[in-house]
Amino acid sequence: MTLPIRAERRLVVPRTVALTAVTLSVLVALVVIGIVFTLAGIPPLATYARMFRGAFGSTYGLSETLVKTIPLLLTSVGLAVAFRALVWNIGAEGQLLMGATAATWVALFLLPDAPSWVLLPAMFLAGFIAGALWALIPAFLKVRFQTNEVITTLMTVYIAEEFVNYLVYGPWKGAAEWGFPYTDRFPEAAQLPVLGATRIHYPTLLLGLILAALMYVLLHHTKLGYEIRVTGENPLAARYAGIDARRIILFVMLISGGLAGLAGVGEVAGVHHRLRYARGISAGYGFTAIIVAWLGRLHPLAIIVASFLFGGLLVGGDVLQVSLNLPVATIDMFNGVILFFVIAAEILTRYKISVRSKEA
Amino acid sequence: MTEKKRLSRRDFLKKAGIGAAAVTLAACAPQQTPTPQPTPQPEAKEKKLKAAFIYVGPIGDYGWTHAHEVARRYLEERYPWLETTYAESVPEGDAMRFIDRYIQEENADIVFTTSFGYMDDTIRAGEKYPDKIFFHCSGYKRRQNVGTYFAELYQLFYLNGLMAGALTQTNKVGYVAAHPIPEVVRHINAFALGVREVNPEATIDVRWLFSWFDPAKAREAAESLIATGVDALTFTEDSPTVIEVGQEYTEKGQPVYTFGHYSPMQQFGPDSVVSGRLVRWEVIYEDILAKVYAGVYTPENLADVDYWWMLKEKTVELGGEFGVPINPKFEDALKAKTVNDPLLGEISVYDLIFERLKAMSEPTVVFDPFTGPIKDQNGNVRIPEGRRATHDELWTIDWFVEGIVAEIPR
Amino acid sequence: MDWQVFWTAVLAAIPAGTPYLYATLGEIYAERSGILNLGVEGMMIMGAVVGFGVTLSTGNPWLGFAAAALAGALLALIHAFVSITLRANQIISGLALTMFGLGLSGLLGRRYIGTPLPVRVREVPIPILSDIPLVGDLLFNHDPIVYLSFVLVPVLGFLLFHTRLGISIRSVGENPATADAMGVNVFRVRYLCTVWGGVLAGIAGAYLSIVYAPAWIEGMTAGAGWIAIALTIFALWSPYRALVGAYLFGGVKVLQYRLQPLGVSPNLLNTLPFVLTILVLLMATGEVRRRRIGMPAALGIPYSREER
Amino acid sequence: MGAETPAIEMRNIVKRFPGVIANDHVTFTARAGEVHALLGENGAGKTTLMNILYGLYHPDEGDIYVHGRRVTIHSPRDAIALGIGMVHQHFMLVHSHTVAENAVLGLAGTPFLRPAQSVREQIVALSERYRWHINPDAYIWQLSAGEQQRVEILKALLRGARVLILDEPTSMLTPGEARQLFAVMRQMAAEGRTVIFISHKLEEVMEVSDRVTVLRRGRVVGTVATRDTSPHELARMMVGREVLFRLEKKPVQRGEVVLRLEGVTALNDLNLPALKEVSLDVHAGEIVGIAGVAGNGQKELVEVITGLRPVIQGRIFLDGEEITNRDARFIGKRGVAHVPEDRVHMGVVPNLSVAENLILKYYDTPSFARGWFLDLQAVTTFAQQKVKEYQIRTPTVHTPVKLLSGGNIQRLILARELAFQPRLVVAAHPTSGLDVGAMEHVRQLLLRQREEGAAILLVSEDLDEVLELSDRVAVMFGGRIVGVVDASEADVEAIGAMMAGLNTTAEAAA
Repeated sequence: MTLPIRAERRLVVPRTVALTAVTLSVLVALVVIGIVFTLAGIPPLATYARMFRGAFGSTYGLSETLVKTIPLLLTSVGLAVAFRALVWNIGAEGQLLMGATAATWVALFLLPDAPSWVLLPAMFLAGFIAGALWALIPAFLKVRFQTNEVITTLMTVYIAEEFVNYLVYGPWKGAAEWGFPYTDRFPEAAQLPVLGATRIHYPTLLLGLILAALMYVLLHHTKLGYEIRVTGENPLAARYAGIDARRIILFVMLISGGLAGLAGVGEVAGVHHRLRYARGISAGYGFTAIIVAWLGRLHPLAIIVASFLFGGLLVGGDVLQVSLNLPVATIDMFNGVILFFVIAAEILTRYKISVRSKEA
Repeated sequence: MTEKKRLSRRDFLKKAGIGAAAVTLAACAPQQTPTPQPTPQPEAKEKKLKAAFIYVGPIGDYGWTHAHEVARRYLEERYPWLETTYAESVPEGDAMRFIDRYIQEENADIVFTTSFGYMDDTIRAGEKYPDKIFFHCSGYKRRQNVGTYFAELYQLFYLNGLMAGALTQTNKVGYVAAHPIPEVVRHINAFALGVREVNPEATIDVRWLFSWFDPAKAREAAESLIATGVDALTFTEDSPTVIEVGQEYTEKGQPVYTFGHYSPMQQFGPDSVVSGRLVRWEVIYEDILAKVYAGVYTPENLADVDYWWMLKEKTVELGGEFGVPINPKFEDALKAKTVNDPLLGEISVYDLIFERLKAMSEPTVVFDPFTGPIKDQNGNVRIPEGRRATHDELWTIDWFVEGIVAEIPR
Repeated sequence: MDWQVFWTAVLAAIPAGTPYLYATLGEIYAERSGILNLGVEGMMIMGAVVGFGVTLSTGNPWLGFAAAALAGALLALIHAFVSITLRANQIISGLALTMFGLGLSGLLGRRYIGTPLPVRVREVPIPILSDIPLVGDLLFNHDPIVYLSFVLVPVLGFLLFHTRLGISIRSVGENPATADAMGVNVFRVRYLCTVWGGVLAGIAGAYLSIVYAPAWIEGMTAGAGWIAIALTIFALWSPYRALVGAYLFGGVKVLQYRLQPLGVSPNLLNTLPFVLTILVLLMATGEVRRRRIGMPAALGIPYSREER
Repeated sequence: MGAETPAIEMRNIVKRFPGVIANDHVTFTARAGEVHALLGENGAGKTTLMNILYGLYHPDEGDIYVHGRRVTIHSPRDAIALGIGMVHQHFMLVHSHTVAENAVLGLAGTPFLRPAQSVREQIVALSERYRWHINPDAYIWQLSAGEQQRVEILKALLRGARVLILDEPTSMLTPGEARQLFAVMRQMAAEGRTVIFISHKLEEVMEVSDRVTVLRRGRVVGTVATRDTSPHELARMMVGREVLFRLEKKPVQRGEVVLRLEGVTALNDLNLPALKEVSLDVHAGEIVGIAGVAGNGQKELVEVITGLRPVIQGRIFLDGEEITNRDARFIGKRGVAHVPEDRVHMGVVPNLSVAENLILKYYDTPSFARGWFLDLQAVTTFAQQKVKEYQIRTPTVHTPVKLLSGGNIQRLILARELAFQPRLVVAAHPTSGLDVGAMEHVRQLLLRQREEGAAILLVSEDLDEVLELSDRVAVMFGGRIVGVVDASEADVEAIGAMMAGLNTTAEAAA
């Protein structure tokens, strides 16, 4: 017996279908989570309504959503470039932390007395370099020894976390912190300005938007971007065309690591104003950014929207904690389920589903 | 803390009609604190008070956060006028966001922030919302609408140390420690002081977990200590794992003596748990909330309100279970071991423990473990003879006393 | 480090490595059939929370393990559906599975945090054999789950290399088109292996929460699932080598605390398993390249009959 | 069994793939005890039809009868149960397994434990019956193509195949091996089995089959008894016109040496020597064809010249400049065009547009790049021009290449590779799988390059094509060039012998 449904392969997925599919998949994901919620005794609709209001329904909520958008945007735009080249950088979380660490080093140890206009750019530069270098370690291993970068990048996350912890418990423990695991507070000059009474450190937000646009130009209007896309879509053809895949791997890892590093700078210079233990600096932005990049279909401009939505989801997660006393890990579940449906929808959009009129 | 501030606080206490108690033996309590008073019974009012709690860990960690949560539930039962809410596992960098949400969206009147790492955010919140009340647990910064509070355990660690020192056969005592922060260092030191007082031969070894709550790590750390010959163990970690390890070894015929931490843990190791440390946060919360509700505490007068409550205030209690200061299984062993105390003469460790407990529980605390001379690991005298360590010294302690063979990671 | 300390570390390495062993054996089967499942961490953590919850409510740890195996299997089924039936990207699907597992386990587990288990799974010394010096402690004084793993390794090794099912599994992972043409149901074999991988990952997680910790803690797997994936490569997809790798990692884990007295920063010691994972991967990758064996040729590539 | 109950009957089979109808109401009948050839050009739908019979594809419409009984074949397992076996053009073998392990794969009735042991004796027995020499414990990767094919047939026989489908079985064989195979096919037909034999080669169809069914563009042209027909008639049925197209090959003055290989040695993907001290010259205005059974080093030869595979010994020169172990880009920039064997997986990037694919080799040249940026306008203009010039059928130049048919993809690759007057064209199997029109077009393009003075190295499995296009033919066997002959004087028998490694006495390389 066959179902009276036929699936025909589509060769081109129209943009509207793709958009509908992404939207639908997020909605279906919400329905599925709603079922889980119902089973767990949590009213789903009221919960979603509260989450939505919490994230987008007030100036406060919106501003917090933007605060979360910043690291997601920077990180996921970088990851999109790597993923486009079929390089699986799963280690953005660690690269972000290394960026934060380098910025802290500049702010507290290298140029503590420099004026803001020197210090802040120096911090961003250092953060970019540190994130990029950290990403280049697995990139180098991949290029030189063909190790699987999924595992190595992930391992570098754990190593970076322990390294940050080592610093804040050890050599960088703040003199004014009574032995607690934080560095001293950054000098005023090392703190990013914020928008009004919010916590939006707008220079980083602008940087993210500019970089998203730049990455768009890079991917679609430059030779290098062309090489990245060829390598990602068909590595064999890249080899055939004489594109040096190793150079591409190194480059996209450098970019994705560097951008994650910038996100880390934003967090310490814009939000925390000090370095603290790893889990305190980043609430898993590096991992959430993977989904954001995928939701944005690896397109830098679409990722801007996706970052904002996921920023909202994270803030909505606060509502879960604050108003419903749910564990913060619940948000991971949202991430996982949404990701499942997004990739499933991506496959399904390749088929045109129609009801068969008659059984042959 | 300056003299002027002290006075002003006393003034405040008088004005508040509570009356100054016999507090100020300058060198006695490490820090003067609001004295426990009969809690003012607020008359029935229409107005409700909404209190929000921000926790750093999960509410069921069986340790720190769990203990606060037990207190929160107790109070919500107790006071019909009180409404509470909480957020668990809030990263230390994120407290401000949650405070904002509680004040702006949930209309909380008072916010308790229960981790040291929330300190700066709590102060900033105080500035941002000057008409709200904040209490920060374990910090040292205050302002007119931000008070601080802490239930301190070092006296109990010292008493547990006396027991461990008396019971160890190998003269090796172990400590599984969460994070190398002053609070934990202070507790290790207090424990070591107790051990060495009854057993100057004993050494104290430490393993650092870098986690407040991780049973798997705690197990590995405990087993690694036992492997080096340790047979008495205590810990700062929010699970009963170390006790379970001790119970397993004891059952296998290799006795390991353990001490419960924060919650009643004797049930996890009936043959291994000698005693432990218990905390009653509700004592502090009750006092604070009632005073807030009665209008005693206002957003203007908290700059000097610092609770640093211990045995005397009955905020902490000795034992592996409430009401059982020492597991009866070990009473005989503790009674059999005697020491020579300069003041009390030849005395069994069992009696010594209760002498000390009494001395530390009396309204005037006549004994403190951190009384000089106390040497550090290198033999340098850190606290000279006859002097008690001050509150600030204990708050910032970053050195180990003599007898500890481990290092503080730097 | 004296002999006693060293020997106890060796003994402790076996239970510490057991979760790695189960998870790695499962991933070996999934990968041998051509399915890369990066969701091991998610399946383990779900196994941990479900195993703990069922043990708590029934008082029977074996029911707990059974439920954990089922939970792992159900999660693996999601991955199987997405990557086998829908032929989606297996890397992303696996990541999604890990996130989903971490999240759902947090939600399910919130009521278990800090709750002690009423029952314990204890060592069952095997009479006579456990009295043999050294060997007795090493091999015959463990809990039943460890014994089961001692049995599973040769059984799974034999099954993979010397049985009809094993030939089908390896063929599906090497050359699914061929296996299909020879009448092997590629989809069924891949589903079977992926789900079996989930079963073992679930047991691995439950071992942590029921036997090793024993407690429920959010995120208690702490990267063990990822280490299992690296160990799969280290093992060159052989159950026998998995045993070596798992105990090696178990040893490194327990060694962290035994090395602390040497004055090395505990944070830096904590990085040991992760650094070692990278080194192991380097070694294994080199070996795979040199010997051109091991890695299933169709690993991670979706199979579609009409797209060959 | 009634003489008129056909072993296999397929009625009105329709199979659609995106954009094409592979089988358009095909009806096909095969009897027991016959060798039935299924003849047709590449892409005529022969293999699709047989894959349906073998359960690999499901027909969109139509019925299948086996020994008169209507059946639904969901999978190869069903087909095997019905006594149908198939040997694919690309062998369905697991290379890392032994012969016996491959034989028991999916074989019903073998014991669960150590199943490979149970079939060893049967393998030895079958091997003796057909005078094969197969060691059941040998690994597949150790066997030659001919031996692998025997393993495939053996597998089908072990499964009790009464109907055996052979998909282009001679394409990987030397002429001698092919004759041995034909003998086995006749033997099996004599045993009462049905042998269905897919081919596009007239001679072998005439030689071995009893009946022939001809397919063209997805439809059946007709079924005839071999003895009642002629190659001429079959050719007309196949291509749909009276005479085969004859290429007009103008005489061209042979120019200077463009490509020179001196003792080149290289390894294959398994790190085994695949090219052994190969020396060869290709001159301007000359087509040198490489003949040989697949897997004798042709692929590696192409790859060392185009910079895709390292040379471990020896030197390669282009126009006198050494290009040994230079990368593909360096070599491409010096005018080496490469028409790759695997055109979809290597020659194009399916998800990128026609225009983007057309600049794959040139995106960083001044024609299309301004500093770091691509000149998208120039790219589009170039693409539009090439689409027109090479008659690439595509909606727009921005259409993804994956939407194009095989012939159009090959036109696109040629359009790109030949765009800038290459010095050397390395064409690997440039016409395989193309329809007749596209095939002619490609051949003409190659001849035109020759006339324009390019040197051309042509690798093809189609010996006729090699002989027809080339000026000289080099025969490869076992990683060596075993002989170079002038195409006009070539003796097919002698070349066949060289391909089989039997005779290396032909004149030495020029």
